Amino acid sequence: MAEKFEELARVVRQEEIATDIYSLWIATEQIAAHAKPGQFVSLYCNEGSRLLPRPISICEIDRENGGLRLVYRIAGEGTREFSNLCAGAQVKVVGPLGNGFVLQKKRAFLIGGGIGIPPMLELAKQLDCEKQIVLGYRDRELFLEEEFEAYGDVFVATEDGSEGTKGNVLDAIRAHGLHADVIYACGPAPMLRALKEYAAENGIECWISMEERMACGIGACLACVCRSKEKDAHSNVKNKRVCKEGPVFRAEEVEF
Amino acid sequence: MAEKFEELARVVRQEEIATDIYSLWIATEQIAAHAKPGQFVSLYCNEGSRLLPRPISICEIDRENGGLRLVYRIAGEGTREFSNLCAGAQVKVVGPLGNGFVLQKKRAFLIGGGIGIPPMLELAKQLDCEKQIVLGYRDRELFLEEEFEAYGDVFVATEDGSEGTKGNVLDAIRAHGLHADVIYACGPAPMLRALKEYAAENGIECWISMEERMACGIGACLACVCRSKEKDAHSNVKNKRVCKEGPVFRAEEVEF
Amino acid sequence: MDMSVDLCGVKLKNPVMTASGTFGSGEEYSEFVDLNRLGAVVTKGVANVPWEGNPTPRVAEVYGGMLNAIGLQNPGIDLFIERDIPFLKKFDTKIIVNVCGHTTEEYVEVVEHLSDQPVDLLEINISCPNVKEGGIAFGQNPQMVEEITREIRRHAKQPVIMKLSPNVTDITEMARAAEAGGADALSMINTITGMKIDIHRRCFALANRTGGMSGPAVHPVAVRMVYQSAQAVSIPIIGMGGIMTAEDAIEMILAGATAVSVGTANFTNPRVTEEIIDGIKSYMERYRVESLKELVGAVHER
Amino acid sequence: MDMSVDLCGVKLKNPVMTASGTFGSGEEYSEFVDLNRLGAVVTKGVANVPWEGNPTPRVAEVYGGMLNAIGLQNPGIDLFIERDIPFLKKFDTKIIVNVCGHTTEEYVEVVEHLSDQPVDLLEINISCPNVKEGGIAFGQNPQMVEEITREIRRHAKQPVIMKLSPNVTDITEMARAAEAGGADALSMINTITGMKIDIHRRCFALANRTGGMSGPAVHPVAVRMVYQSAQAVSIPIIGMGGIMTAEDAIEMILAGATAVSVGTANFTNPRVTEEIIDGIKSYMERYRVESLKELVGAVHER
Repeated sequence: MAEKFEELARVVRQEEIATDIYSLWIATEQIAAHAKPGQFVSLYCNEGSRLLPRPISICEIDRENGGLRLVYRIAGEGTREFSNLCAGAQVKVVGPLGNGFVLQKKRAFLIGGGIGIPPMLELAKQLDCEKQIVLGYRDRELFLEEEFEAYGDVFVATEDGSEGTKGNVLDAIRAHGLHADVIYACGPAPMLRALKEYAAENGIECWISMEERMACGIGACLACVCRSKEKDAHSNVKNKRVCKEGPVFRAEEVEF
Repeated sequence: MAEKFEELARVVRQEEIATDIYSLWIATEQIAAHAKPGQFVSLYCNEGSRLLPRPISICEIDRENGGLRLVYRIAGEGTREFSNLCAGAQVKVVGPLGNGFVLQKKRAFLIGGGIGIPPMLELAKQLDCEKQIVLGYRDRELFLEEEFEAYGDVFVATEDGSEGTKGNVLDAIRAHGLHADVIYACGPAPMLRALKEYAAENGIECWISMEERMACGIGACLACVCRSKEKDAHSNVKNKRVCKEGPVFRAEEVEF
Repeated sequence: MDMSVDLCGVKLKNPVMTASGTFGSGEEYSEFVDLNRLGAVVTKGVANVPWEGNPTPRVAEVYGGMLNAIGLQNPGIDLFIERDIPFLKKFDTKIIVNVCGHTTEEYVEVVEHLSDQPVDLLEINISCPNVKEGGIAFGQNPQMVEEITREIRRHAKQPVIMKLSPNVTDITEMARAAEAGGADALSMINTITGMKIDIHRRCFALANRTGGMSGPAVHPVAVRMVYQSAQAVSIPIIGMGGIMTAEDAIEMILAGATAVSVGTANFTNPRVTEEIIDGIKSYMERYRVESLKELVGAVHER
Repeated sequence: MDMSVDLCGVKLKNPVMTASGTFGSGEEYSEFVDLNRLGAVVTKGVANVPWEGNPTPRVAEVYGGMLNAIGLQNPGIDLFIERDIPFLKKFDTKIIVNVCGHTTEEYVEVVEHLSDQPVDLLEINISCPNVKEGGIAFGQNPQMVEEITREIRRHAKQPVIMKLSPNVTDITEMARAAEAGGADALSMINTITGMKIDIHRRCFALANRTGGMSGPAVHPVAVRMVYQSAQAVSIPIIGMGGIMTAEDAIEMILAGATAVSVGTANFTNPRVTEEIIDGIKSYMERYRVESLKELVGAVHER
């Protein structure tokens, strides 16, 4: 069993990198040392009216300094609270959580959509293969995209066509005539659904990172399940825990 | 009707002046300018799990600078939150609330017991008469007592006899053979009860500041009533609102 | 953009009212809030004669809420008519008088006293958990709810809102009973019975032992009951229970409330009613809602 | 100083247990908590066959609490006996298995499967608000509570704890019915039915529309119901509902609970159960309480 740690992490720095999207570096004792790309952490609010942790994907890992970078969007009052954390502040964090991506040496698509982009950055850093990085945004207000350039060829799609290919990530793949042998993806359900179909049609291995409302974050409460094609060994029904068996699944093993 | 103000006050400074007893200076726009001795303010928590304001008596008023001094004891999580307020922080405050003391020019006892001592300080400053200030503490850990010395003769009683007269404020009055024509008092109910009786026996005018659990703090919710001897004009029953008709009452008009 | 709502033929300029017992008759809060802006002021409950209420402590704070056991202290209907109604008449808002009693006769007596008064609606409190007779005893039994509603309806000159208790197994049973008795509208929820114990003194925090819980802690229960009741009856519902923000008010309206009452939030922020009105307006602007009525009960499946 | 309590003849080393459904079968939390320190582990509800539970979203946060509508997803009693009980047997704590079903027969089937298992007590969930059949339907009618209790009691080899719903007009009626049916103990409260609406999408926050509310928001209701029930029955009560701190646990015990279960607080702080045990110990030291049993029901008038 992968070890999990509960820590009071120190905020190293935080900045807003796009409208309502924040980049937060925290210093941890143990979590960074054990984290893998595709895993997430639970961040806890200080405000007592908000009791549940917020699952936030890991964007970058600085093992040497125990640093974790979390890039998240303000989606409610909890993430708004986090966005006010200043350097030196403390924040309770539990992690690393979930399974993370399995790194392979195949020509890869790294595909992120919206706030699904951040976890692909650490993956891009750690993957040792030919990487084509496809990022989908709503509009020209891009974020993180320059940071990916060091790790592979970056292709951008925007919904409004104001930057890169107009359309979604698959439109960008087709427009540039890209090909790969494995897909790693994180993003909204419609994007993942389209990629699952694309991968099946093209016979490509496809790994997707799922999202679901969570409570405990560690596999105990059964809140964040997704439907699975086969009966899951732990649940004994066709449900898998996103926080424990996931968040990364083989596209063909989950139904959504 | 006395005007009330809702403000986001700035914390000027705060210090712990005895175990769990804090002295907090806040800068207000309007409240200090309108406050009178014996009135109180409602202080609001930032933490969302605590919804009700805390009524805190006014210890000193600095009209020129809009300053208010609040001296309070940590009695729960709300006051503990206040005790962590640092210079520059903001705190929501509504006031001034309640009636305050009626200042008279008679030889006076100013009597404070425990956390009932602070409101007597501003009264001591503003009262223009011969003042005998009698302060009751639990033990030798006195607070504010030196600050009273500029305004009158100060007599101390401690429950354990470690400082001043052993016993309560009436023991101190008797030990020193003190006499006065009017009593202003704030403190625990047993002390007020004893003073009411003492005043009646000696035919002295006696004003006491009452305490009761409050919700709204402005007279709307009828939580903080005390029993009155006569039917109250507002309530139409034998109940008076501590936050509105009080907190200062003639001892003989209330029953407790 | 139209924020007005129709409540039993009475047009409120907006759906925001005050919850009975938290706002007196408006005088104290008029120092913080422009009463002219409110959809209606719902007064503290008034009985046929003055009531002294319960011993103190009458309130205690709990996590995300409070308990109260005021015990319906009130000055009686005569002084109320002489003083409180004339005060409220000075403002351009609707007046809803909350009525309490120990017996059907006492409720009827108050309602009859109010028949010639400039009062827009009556809210009948059959759900106070803090008095020994009357109050909640009426509100937990559907037969009694129906009978008392019918009797009050028979004597009332103004539309009658029955205020229901959440301390029941099935709120829809009570809602249907009130509707069957002729209620013109329902309001819900009154407080949920709770208790707090001082662990250091090992005693009850309230002199009354139990008290009624209010505040954001009860909001999800209120939303659920408003939704269930809106599915069960066709008369309008006034939603209340832990509304702290415009978002909370809109949630209640989407669940099926025609109007909302704001209670405990006044204690946390004396200007909150006006802020909620402004917030609802912003929401309507943001989502281009022409009329507030479009939002009533507009919740749908995911 | 003695923190132990006797629950139906089973000696718990301290009164702190886990609330069913929040702690799985302990495996996940064993990374944060030393299960050997707990008075007991109460497992997630288990049925005669695997249940898939409800669609997602299954949880939503509310002010000072949360709503859940998991729908009692569970792996079924066979895998549970094969995997979960052996896991728990590795620890020096008591094992309480929570049992759910759609029908009396299903409950009985699980209870019979457990009869030869190393299980200390059974907790029977007749109060889940999130399943269509069984669950709460049993828990809101005193006749049904009594009957199902009697039937389960007849088949059970371990002491039977009946877990009651707070979504009732009178909790003491249900408590008395369970006692009359032969329950060895009661646990309360299960969750209070609530609803949350997403005002931006104007849809229900939960796929199930309603969910069970838990967390500190419900604590005063739980304390009240434990107190009322402790006055009404003579069997022990396990108190739960929003216990976040040792102070909350002590409040519940003073109200009349022999033991307490900690639920939602685990989500806020995975180590909370141990912290509560430590906090109770500190309280007992501070007030020189020789035996925890002295505190049970020790609340008194002011």
